[in-house]
Amino acid sequence: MQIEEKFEPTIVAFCCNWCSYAGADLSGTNRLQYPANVKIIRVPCSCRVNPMFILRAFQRGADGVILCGCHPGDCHYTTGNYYARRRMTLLFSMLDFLGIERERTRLEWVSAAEGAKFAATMNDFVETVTRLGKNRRLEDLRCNK
Amino acid sequence: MQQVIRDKALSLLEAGKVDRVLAWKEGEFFYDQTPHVFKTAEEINRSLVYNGFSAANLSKYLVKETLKDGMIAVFLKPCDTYSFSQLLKEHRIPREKVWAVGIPCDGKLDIDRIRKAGLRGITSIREDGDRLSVSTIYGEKTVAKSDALAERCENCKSRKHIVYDELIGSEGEALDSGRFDAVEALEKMSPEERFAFWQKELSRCIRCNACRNACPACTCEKCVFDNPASGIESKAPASSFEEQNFHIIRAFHVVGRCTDCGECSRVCPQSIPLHLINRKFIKDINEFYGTYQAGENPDERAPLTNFDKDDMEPADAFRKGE
Amino acid sequence: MKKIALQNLPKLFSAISESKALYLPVDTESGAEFRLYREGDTLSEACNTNRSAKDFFFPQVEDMAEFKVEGKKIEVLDIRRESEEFVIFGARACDVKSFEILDSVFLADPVDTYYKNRREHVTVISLACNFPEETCFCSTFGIDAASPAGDVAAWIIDEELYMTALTEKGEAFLSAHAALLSDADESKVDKKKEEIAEICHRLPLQNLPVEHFKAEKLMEHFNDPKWAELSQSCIGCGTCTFVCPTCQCFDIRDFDTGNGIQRYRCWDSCMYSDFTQMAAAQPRLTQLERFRQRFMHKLVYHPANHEGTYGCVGCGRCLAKCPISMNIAKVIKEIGGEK
Amino acid sequence: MMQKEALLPEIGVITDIRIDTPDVKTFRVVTPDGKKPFLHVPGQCAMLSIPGVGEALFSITSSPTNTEFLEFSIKKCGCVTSFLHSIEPGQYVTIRGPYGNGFPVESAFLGKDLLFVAGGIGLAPLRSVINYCRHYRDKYGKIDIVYGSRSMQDLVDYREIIDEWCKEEGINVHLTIDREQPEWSGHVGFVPNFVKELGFDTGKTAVLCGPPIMIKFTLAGLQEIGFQKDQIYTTLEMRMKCGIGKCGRCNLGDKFICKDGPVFRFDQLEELPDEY
Repeated sequence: MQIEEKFEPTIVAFCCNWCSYAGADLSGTNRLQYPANVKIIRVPCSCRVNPMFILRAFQRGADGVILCGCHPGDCHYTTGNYYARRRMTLLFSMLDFLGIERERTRLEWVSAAEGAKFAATMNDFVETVTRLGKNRRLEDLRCNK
Repeated sequence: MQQVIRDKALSLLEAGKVDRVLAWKEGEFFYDQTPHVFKTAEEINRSLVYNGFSAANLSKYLVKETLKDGMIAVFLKPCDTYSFSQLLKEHRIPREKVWAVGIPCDGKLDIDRIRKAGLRGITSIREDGDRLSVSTIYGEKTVAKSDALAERCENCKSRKHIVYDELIGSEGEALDSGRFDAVEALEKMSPEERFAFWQKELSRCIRCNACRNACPACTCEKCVFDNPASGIESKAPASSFEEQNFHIIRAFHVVGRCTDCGECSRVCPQSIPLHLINRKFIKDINEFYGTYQAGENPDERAPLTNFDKDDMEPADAFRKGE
Repeated sequence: MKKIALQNLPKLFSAISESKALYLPVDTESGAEFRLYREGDTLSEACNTNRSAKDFFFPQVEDMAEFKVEGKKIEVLDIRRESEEFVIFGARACDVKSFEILDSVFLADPVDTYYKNRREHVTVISLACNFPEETCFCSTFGIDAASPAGDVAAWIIDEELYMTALTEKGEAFLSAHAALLSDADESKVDKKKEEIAEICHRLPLQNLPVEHFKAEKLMEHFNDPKWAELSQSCIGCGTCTFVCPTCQCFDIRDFDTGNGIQRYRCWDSCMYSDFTQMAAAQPRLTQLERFRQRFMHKLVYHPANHEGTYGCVGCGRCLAKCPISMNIAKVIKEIGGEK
Repeated sequence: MMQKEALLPEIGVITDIRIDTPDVKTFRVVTPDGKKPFLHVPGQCAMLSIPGVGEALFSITSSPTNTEFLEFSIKKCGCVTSFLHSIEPGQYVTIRGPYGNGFPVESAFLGKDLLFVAGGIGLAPLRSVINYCRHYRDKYGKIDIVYGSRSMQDLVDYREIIDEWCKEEGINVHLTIDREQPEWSGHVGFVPNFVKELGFDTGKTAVLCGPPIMIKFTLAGLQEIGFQKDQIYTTLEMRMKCGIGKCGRCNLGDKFICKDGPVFRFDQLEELPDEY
């Protein structure tokens, strides 16, 4: 008999160095649990994230990609997250247009003080993506061997 | 109209106002015109053409041509002036080196649509009012002009010339086109259907780069897809991901700069409706951040180099669609 | 000579596809394309498919080898597999001729085994062109649209398909499906050939002047001042090279899959600026040189190396597909021609 | 079992890396069981690759008379070469070859007085043929070597030149550098002028290799002092992917540099487009 393995998604979280990355740190020091599926990539600002980063993450096996930045108005570089918000809004909408499940992408604002929010967001996102199953629509078969 | 344009080109050249004239050159058949830089009156009288198949948008050639010495005259259809204006805005063309002549356009024809109507061996085409008389190896046929119109012209967004030095004919108006209808139809589908649709379309891509190289907004000196150091340079559609990646990123790079001139779909040898991807971005921008037409207003900030503190969140954008 | 009623073709197709993979041109929304036969598919009447038939032997992307890298050590894995037997049904005379040109490159010593592997496992059923297009100029290169080469040549006449074997493989093919075929005489086919020849005679581009493209005139043609004018509006895309049945340039690249390196080859185009780009130099700096290379290669260099066989078969795909309608027919007429 | 595929490479191991100049290193390559990967003719090339980084063509700098290993002198220049410069001995690479025609050492060169003119890394392909001629000394006449570089530090194989070539009878080595240096007592000046100053006997067969500008002026200089084009050889380089005349990029007229070259005589080159 074959035992069905529980699907464990791979989640890539791009975290702004000044807030969400510290938020992730805080959730760790506060011993708040969030799944190990989340791989954090630290970026200097949410605005640093190029649409290509998101696509590449999917290509390389991510099942969901989340971008975390400072709350609007709190950007370390004053306006970076405003630009990031526009870009991601358009990109996510385009991915949806091409038929890629919209739940696989997310943008969240997490400050350095919001350790709990970080953990909660990640828990929720992992759960959502687990429900969706493996990313099949934006995968690169060559990377699956 | 062809004679009027020839005369205009000749007079500009003879008066010494310009040194070269950028227009369309006659081909072997009626429909296969090549963009060409005319340097002599003799050349203009022999082979400058303007008719229903003078479809190529000439504005991108100005980027290269204005690097050379001297003035160049260019003939621009209404939609071409949007591209021209956008290129001026991006400082890709020095305005003082170009003499832009606006010319009227009542829609360009698509030879593929005529072929699809079952006409083979087309050797010449004559425009007779709203009908086309087509000579083929297998006899004479007629086609309604409206059945041969290019998609972008069926859904023409504007007959207005944005920038010009002089205008031939009278000024048109921006039109209320149904250009977003096809995008809306896709939006109404389920994600599964949309995915299947794009798989079918994009899997035909042969990565010939015609869309990129013809696009008046794609004027980077070195494209990210040609740069090995970018890490995403892949020359071939080696996997379905590569196809998606190329077209998403290419469209994203021209967000807010794409004037919806439709060259990408016109030149695609595999007839992929690439304009739908660009139009989706345009439609989203209009809905999320207010109506914006690239190329229309040289002083306006582009949507991606601008922001509003109360912009919507990606999640709200999805909700809005429902 | 054998024949089969067109209405019975589906039976023949099913019979072929039982033992071998069958590919045939099928009409799609975007034009005719070769594809694997599925129940219900019908043979397209289009003169040409969008993509050429070179894909069968020289696909756009092909994996060549894999490498396992561990520290300083590397292991090479040969991933070649014997190709399955397959049938191409309905290739036109020009495409069939292109196989010969590709052979002269890929089967020349040292043999390209990736190509040879597929080439050896194919049976080609060619189909005469009943309705040549205005873009066709195969007769320029001595190709007869009415008598295509291949293993079996076929003609559609009235409501019947006539077939004759040209090779042993072709004989085997016809005898394997003998139950569905009946004997036929050649008179109708001869008449059809005349008909097609008459149409070809009326084609606007038939018999372009190519005789002067000789090795002796290599430098003369190379230095022709007309190249500048011809190439000036070329946008440097790869459309002509990718739809061309004889363009065979390729690139070899590595892809890091995350658990090994995949070495693949893919079509490349001499029209691209990075084609000859080296770390320290670029011998073909402008589009003029790249444009000239493509046509010089087809019209002068290739024949100089292959007993006068031109690297073009006159299928007309580039005429129909070029974004700016600059093409080999215009080049032939301009370079060294009477104009 | 399928037929052997020319494009499938073999494994090579880098056993020794010698630093020649600030930007040139010489790599010694053997098979994993310590043998020489293949036999070659002076002037031929081989494809070296690091999977994931790229593949590139290099001329073999060791002489065919060396039975133990192959050597490649490589200047740090692009992607593959930069990676090669970063590795340590013991690194595996992939290797395939040999490719190209090589120098006519067993035909046109026999019995001739030879003049080698090299600039910078251009010595790499010539080192193979020079050492071959030294090995079969009695087959060839007098040997003259003119070699120049930007500076003393940029002279590739300096030790071998001083310790071996200079001391051998019948070999005249003429070194030059572009700009004066305090520790340099030899000639200063560019190679083409130096060749003209030295004024060689026009009965010699000349071989040029170096940057295009050096080749151009040295060729003119040699012709000025009476050399004919059919006495002068050079070796070309061009971007290559396959090495066997199929991928199309090193096509030059009706020739493929990888197959019909890289060694050409100047009277042959005259009949080819100058896209190299």
